[in-house]
Amino acid sequence: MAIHKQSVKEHILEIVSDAGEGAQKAGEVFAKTAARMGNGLWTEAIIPAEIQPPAHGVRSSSGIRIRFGSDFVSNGGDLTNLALVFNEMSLLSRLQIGSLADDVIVIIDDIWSKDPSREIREHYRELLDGIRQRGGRVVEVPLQEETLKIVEEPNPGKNMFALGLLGFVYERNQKLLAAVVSEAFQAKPAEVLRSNLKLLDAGYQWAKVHLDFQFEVPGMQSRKPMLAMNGNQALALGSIAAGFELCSMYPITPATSVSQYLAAIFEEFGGFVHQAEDELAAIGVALGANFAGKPAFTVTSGPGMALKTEFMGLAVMTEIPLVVIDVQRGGPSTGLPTKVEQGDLLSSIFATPGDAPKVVLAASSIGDCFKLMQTARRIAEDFRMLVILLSDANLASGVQLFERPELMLDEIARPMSAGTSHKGDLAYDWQEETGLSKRLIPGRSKEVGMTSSLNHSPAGLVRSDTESNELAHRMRSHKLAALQQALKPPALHGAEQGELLVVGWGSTRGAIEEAVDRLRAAGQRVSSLHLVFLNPLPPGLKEIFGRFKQVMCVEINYADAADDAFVGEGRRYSQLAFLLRAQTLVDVDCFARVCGRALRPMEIAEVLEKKLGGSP
Amino acid sequence: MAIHKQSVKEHILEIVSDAGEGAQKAGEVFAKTAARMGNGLWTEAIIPAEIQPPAHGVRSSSGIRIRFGSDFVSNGGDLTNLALVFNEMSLLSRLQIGSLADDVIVIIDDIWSKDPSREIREHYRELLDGIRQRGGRVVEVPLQEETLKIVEEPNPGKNMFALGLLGFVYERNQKLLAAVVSEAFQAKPAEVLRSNLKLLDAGYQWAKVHLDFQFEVPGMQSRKPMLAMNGNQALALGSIAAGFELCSMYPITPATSVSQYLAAIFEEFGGFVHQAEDELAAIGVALGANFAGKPAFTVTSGPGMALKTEFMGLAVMTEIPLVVIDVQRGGPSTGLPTKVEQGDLLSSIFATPGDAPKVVLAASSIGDCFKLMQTARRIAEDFRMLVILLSDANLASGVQLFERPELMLDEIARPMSAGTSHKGDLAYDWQEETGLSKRLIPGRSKEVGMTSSLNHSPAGLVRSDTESNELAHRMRSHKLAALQQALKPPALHGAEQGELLVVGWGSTRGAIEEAVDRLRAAGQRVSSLHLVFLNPLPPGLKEIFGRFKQVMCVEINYADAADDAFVGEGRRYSQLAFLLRAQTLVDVDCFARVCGRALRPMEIAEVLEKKLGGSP
Amino acid sequence: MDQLPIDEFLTDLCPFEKQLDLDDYLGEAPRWCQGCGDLGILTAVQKLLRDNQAEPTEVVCVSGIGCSSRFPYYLKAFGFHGIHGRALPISTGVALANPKLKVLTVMGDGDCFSIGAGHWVHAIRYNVNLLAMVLDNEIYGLTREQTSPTTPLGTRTRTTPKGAFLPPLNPLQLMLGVSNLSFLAQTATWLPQHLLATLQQAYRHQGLAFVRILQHCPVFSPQAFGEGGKDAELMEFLYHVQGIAIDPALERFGGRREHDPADLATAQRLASEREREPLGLLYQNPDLPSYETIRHAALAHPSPAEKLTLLNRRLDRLAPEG
Amino acid sequence: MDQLPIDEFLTDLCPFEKQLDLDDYLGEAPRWCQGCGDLGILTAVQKLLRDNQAEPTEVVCVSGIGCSSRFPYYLKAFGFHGIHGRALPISTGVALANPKLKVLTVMGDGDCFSIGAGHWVHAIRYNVNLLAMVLDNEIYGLTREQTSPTTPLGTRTRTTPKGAFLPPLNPLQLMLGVSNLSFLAQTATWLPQHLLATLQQAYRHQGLAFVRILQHCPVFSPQAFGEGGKDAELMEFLYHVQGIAIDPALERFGGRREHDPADLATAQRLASEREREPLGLLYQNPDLPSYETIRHAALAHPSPAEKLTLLNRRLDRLAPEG
Ligand SMILES: Cc1ncc(C[n+]2csc(CCOP(=O)(O)OP(=O)(O)O)c2C)c(N)n1
Ligand SMILES: Cc1ncc(C[n+]2csc(CCOP(=O)(O)OP(=O)(O)O)c2C)c(N)n1
Ligand code: SF4
Ligand code: SF4
Ligand SMILES: [Mg+2]
Ligand SMILES: [Mg+2]
Repeated sequence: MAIHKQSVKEHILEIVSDAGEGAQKAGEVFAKTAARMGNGLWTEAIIPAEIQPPAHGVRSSSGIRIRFGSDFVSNGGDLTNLALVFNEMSLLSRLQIGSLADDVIVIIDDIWSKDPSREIREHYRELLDGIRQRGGRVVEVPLQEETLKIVEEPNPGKNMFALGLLGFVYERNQKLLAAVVSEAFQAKPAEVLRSNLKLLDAGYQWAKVHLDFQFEVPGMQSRKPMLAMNGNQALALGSIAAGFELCSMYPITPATSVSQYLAAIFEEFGGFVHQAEDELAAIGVALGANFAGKPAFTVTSGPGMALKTEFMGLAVMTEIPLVVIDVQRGGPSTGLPTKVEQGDLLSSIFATPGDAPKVVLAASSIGDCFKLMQTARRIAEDFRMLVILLSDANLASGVQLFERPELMLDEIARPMSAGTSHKGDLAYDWQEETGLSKRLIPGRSKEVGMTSSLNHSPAGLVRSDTESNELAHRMRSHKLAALQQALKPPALHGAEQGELLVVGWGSTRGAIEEAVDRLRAAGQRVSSLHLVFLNPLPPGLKEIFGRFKQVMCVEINYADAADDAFVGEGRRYSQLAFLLRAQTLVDVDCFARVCGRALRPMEIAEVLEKKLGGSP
Repeated sequence: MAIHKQSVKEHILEIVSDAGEGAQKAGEVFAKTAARMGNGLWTEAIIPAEIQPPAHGVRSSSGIRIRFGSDFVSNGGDLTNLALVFNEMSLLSRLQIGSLADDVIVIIDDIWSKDPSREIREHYRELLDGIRQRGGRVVEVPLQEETLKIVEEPNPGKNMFALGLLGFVYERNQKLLAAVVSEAFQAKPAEVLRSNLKLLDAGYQWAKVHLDFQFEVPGMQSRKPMLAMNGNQALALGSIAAGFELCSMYPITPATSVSQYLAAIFEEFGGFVHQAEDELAAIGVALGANFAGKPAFTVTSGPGMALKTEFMGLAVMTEIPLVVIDVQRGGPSTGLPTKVEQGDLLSSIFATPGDAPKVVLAASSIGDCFKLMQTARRIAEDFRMLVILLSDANLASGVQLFERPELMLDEIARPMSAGTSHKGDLAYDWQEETGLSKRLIPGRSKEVGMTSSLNHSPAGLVRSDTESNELAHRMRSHKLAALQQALKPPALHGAEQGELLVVGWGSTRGAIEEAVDRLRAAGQRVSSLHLVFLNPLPPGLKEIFGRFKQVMCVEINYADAADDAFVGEGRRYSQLAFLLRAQTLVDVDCFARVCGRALRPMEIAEVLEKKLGGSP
Repeated sequence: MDQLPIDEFLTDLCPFEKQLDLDDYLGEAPRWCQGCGDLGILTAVQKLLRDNQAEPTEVVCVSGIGCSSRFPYYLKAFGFHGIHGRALPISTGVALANPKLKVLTVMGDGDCFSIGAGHWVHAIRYNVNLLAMVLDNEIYGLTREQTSPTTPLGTRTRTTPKGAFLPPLNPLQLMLGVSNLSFLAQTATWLPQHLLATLQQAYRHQGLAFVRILQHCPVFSPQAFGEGGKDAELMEFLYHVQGIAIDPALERFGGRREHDPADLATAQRLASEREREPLGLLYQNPDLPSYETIRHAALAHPSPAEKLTLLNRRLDRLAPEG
Repeated sequence: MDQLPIDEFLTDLCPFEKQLDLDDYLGEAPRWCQGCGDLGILTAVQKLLRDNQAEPTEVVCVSGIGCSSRFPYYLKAFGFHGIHGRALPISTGVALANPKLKVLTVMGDGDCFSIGAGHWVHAIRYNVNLLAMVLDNEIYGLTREQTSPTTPLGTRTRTTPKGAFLPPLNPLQLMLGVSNLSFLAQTATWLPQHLLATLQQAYRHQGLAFVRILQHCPVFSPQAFGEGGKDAELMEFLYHVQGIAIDPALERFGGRREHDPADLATAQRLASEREREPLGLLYQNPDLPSYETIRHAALAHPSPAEKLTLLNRRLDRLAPEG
């Protein structure tokens, strides 16, 4: 057969099956192989809400979405170019979500065309016709049939046949593919591995004979040392690199896996994971440990953040260093537990009753997840502050290939800021301007100290007079000012001035910058700014905003739409936009959606174009 | 003796003793008598942090501060004109707090001048000399000595002697005073009453012989029907007037007494108080009761609000009507449990992770506490929303004489919004624009309904797709917009335009308006605006602000001072100022203190004057 | 639903008694895993309601968060899928608001014994009238396999990859230590008749009827309870005239022991020695008044107009003249 | 402090052993009410630390919120006045962080049994090495007289002006139902020697030693415990060689009963029958490993450089080449 071979700079591939059929596994092997072949990479897990939902339904789909290319990949990208689906309901689920490109290539098991149920047969046909009508291409393959020639049970098994097939389509190094499969089945009996390798090869061979197209996706040129992992792994490993010794947690999606990664390896580093009875106890144990000199953090998501509110206030009041990670998910309340949202920015800053200054940081990439654990710990200890580090469901399970960070002996070995230890030292010996002070740590200090949730004097004793309450408030607030003064103004992506400035935070960075790059390439005067420090905000924002005609935030959270006819002057802004408006008095607009998925560069570009007044 | 008699429009009186000596009791009787004599009235309790702190210390003082006059009194006023103190440490505590006017009259028990301890004798002298040097007058009286002539134990007892003495000083109707004392000792043995009345008279007689000054404070002219009570009583009685049937709570200062007042009388109205095991359970029970059709509220203060955060998110998500009262106290954390602060505004609006639109109201007077319970319930039920009603420690224990509200049968009898009851009705049948819908109530509705903390469809079923998540968010948000559109622009106190607009909320109203009145009387172009609706904000603010050259918030919470040299561009604004800046983009300034006490008209006037650039 | 032969002629206001059958209690199609023990509990509850001819609009099923807490979606009744650990306070509110409603509270072991532990203890003490079920699979299911308080020592889970560190909490023993306990039973998902019989007795109980249901979870704790009841040595059925009737067919699932549910001390011993898991009624005190009964009994029932008068009278006392 | 005769010549780095005496444990002057039982507990704890020559900088006293929770201010040691109900999680963190510290946890009955109930149950199960004291006055003191879980039925308080609605929680009975319980004793504030002896034994225990202290509060619950121990009929001292020694002078405060603290079943019975309040050691299991021991035993102790190598190796596995 004549093979149409096409070289592309990147491709987005989805592999989707019913839960339990192994599409995810196949995808992980494919992604690992791509990384080894030098491709830039971003993968997203497709996870059903239930453990094992009933088979053959839209809400049962499980799988993976892989964007890989010849450049560094910073986000999940736009629409899917090729989807390998195990059945027509999996296909439907992806159509409903709108993830498939019009010219998508759909590879599907043709067994459903012969299904005993007429309903299924018709639905299958209908869906495939639809794909063709949109301009897509359908490739029907005997996935199950061929698999059954090799093994007795099709599940799992089909997934390896599918993987072999994709190996052919994307010209993967077959040996390498087999090697990665072997690694993946290391722990399984040799026999299992053998049949899987057989299936892999069968898929490849079948494709070679029956398929007439191939894509070449060359690897990156520069080959700096790289790592591939997801954001939760990065938080876990980053916590070790930062010298943490205790992770105190209560399980909650999508945060739990941070602690699970740690549980498997932390002890060899001298650290451990404590699963508490609830989120209040989890943060309480972390706070108590930090108080007594062991670097500890807690990790949770929205509902858990809500439960930690009172303890966060205690951390602020007692000036015990504490890092709290919030892997954000869809809210409010239980909301969308497995989906992404950037909905906890304002609650992170303002949840605690009274005035409770704290630091809020947000990771904007997998690499940030790793690195910011060190930043967070240093600030927490040097400033005796609560630091909330925001990540989200997108980063949590998105695997990215990123530059390998250099480890620093100083950080991994950093003892908890030794505190002070002279007799007579005070528990809160605030520096007059900065509010900074050194701690007294039990068992290390020569002086005892009193730590209190009540308003207190520098000696830690209860005081209820106006002066001491005003002093303590000012000292806690000045620490934020001191930190802000130490921060650099944020760097712009794009030119230093122009028509439109896009401001973002968190996991949207890659998509925003890609959209900006596209528009700039098309001649538009747009730049972007991505904030890692959300509280305090970095200095210079008002000045920067002044260099652009318009400023607009792009976020994955709720805002009343600008063109919502029903909403009057009380328009509710997206969370960062609200903050920036209050702080800079600039009329910051916003584009925000609670879409439960990553924003696509494409949709951002479209919004920006509209804001700019059409194409240039 | 020639008696110097002076007629004054108002006076501020303090009676302060060690805890347990009965100054508070004496003050309450005095205040009640004043009210009966037609005086406008505002009293503040002086409460030590411990139950029975060690005697004779600054932190042991207990007592009352009474502002009474010939006009309606809206706040605690400025400095104290006359202080009757039982010992020199009580006096010192008031000096430290800065509450005494320079020309204060101090009436003090002279027994300390003869104390065996030289230290005490000297301290006593020193303090009294200090008072005289400031321009004050000292009147030493044999409080304990005279008391012991009548009873064997001076405590309590001195307090009634002191009351009698004050009866003379303020020309109180002696019969009336005796009658109010009799009411106060109703429950006690007749003998106790008898000796107290004897002491009262003795005090009066002693004064008549030994004192050479009297003040006349005439009553008000207009005699509309009035009530005297504190804010927590008003909340309790207001809840009955609003038709509530359940108060579910966990004790916390200064909120507990709302439920204590109710506990004593609620059952006769068919309602009851449920003391739960913690704040989470307290709100959970209230939510469950509202869900099942019984109007319920919960009441707490800062730390309790923190603990209710997750449940408040659930209320928003499930659209179960719920009223939460927050009687604010000093924060953060345990903070200043018995002192006032307006520190929970931003946490009330933003604490819940994700987007959780809710209504936030604040009472600005004791009358508001009564009335807003009805407002809160109506909004909660008609809009299916969470309504947070803010009060504070000042209102909680401040007794005011205010116009008696008219009770409405409609409100007291209002059944929980009946909901819908046709077969096939949906749990969330949102109106397209307003987001409003009718509830299905178990046991009343003909159709079952599903209520879920997960994102849900109009039928209440779990949905995780983009469209349904965006729809549900929009519907919840539109309810706020719908409410905002129904609100009137707030009325100005003072002229409709001018140089400076002061914006406030909560218990500072009286003091702000009094300050504004003084400045206006002096020719300054200043007005004020007091917000009851904080979320949504009422319409028209930007337009109103535009009519003034400067806008400034006055609040009892933390802000970096405008002249704080250390703080750079990241100045942290007071809570309302922050909100108004974000919403209106007007450069709203702020004067805010965490002083743990009511702001005085005097200090506000001073700040405003400075802002206006000196006196006119 | 099997329709009565005259149904099609009648409006909703039908004066004839309409027999409710199983179909009337079917909610959404369950989305639990194949073989999940929760399915059997759902069936049992549907039968229970059918047998008692409970009107779905008068039944409120409240849950927390977890696999088990998806229960209300699958039952046709008023459902409230709440937040993790807080099903009992919500249920208490419902029962206090309207004692006529039948409240079913469904929780997981993590939900009730871990994050909900404080409410658990106090709900038992309050003794509100509701039927509380813990679907105990000795694991966190929905979050995919972390230890719960009932996870056996040494069990490998994702947060304890080298094995759980602590001996499990014994929920029966603990509950038998809470004052004002009024009803406690244990049953299991692989014993449908026993499960139904236990729920029947709990349903009839006035006060808080607590039923711990040993729940087979083939995905994350397949080995629990002797692989879901396969080991008869591990179980023991309690029998008594006041207890749960035991079908002779049950004998292959466990031993038998006579136990008087009025005997708290023996119940405590049985629970704490834990030689075998006791199945059946451990304790019942039919005489304890339930909390909402106590509270409602003290209430006056004034008419709105009377309320107005009463309140005005209260205000009079606060008037200066008063 | 009585100074050694050579103190004035020595620096802080003194090689001589310095005897710590009572003054070394005095914090701020206590601000409790006159006659408050908490005062006696403070004295007992100060003696306890003196007797054990505990270095104040190595003692951490953690509390919640309440009258009782003001304790840390009055003791010279590291103090942590936390938030209501959460003293146990904070204490657990301290003990996990540095097992060499001596952790004293002070709670009120509301603090521990009501809002802190979930942590209470789980702390006992975790069995962290700390000495936990509940100062139980059967009332909410600091907030001025609301019912606590241990308030007797019918007691008038400000939230129950017509009397408490429920029988009180029996904390001993409940704790005896928690698995992994390692030490449980009860004593009272009007029995200073017994109080001290009990704390001594608790102090020596490895694991969580829980002591409930019946606390006289003359202001809000003067009638509790037979007016603070005046009724000998209400109390019973437990004695045993392994238990708390009983001074013969105590006989006027209550009866005597032999009780082996290894015997859980009898302890349960004693606690639940509650004919008399048992004073002394109810249960002790000296063999249970404490949680921090278990956790720390599993830890490697790599040097920083080794950590770096190990972490680099972990990263290698995530490198595409790896
Ligand atoms: C406040 C909060 N914390 C944590 C979670 C995450 N979470 C959901 S279910 C669950 C535990 C599930 O275990 P279990 O209660 O035993 O129920 P099962 O799934 O086994 O039926 C957890 C920790 C949550 N949703 N909310
Ligand atoms: C979260 C929170 N809820 C409520 C309170 C108010 N509060 C302070 S102490 C206390 C109870 C005190 O009773 P108890 O624990 O028995 O201690 P006691 O004062 O009797 O020693 C309460 C409810 C609080 N400070 N924080
Ligand atoms: S994971 Fe276990 S408990 Fe959850 S649905 Fe599946 S089988 Fe049932
Ligand atoms: S109120 Fe009671 S417990 Fe509190 S200090 Fe006074 S006597 Fe002690
Ligand atoms: Mg479970
Ligand atoms: Mg107490």
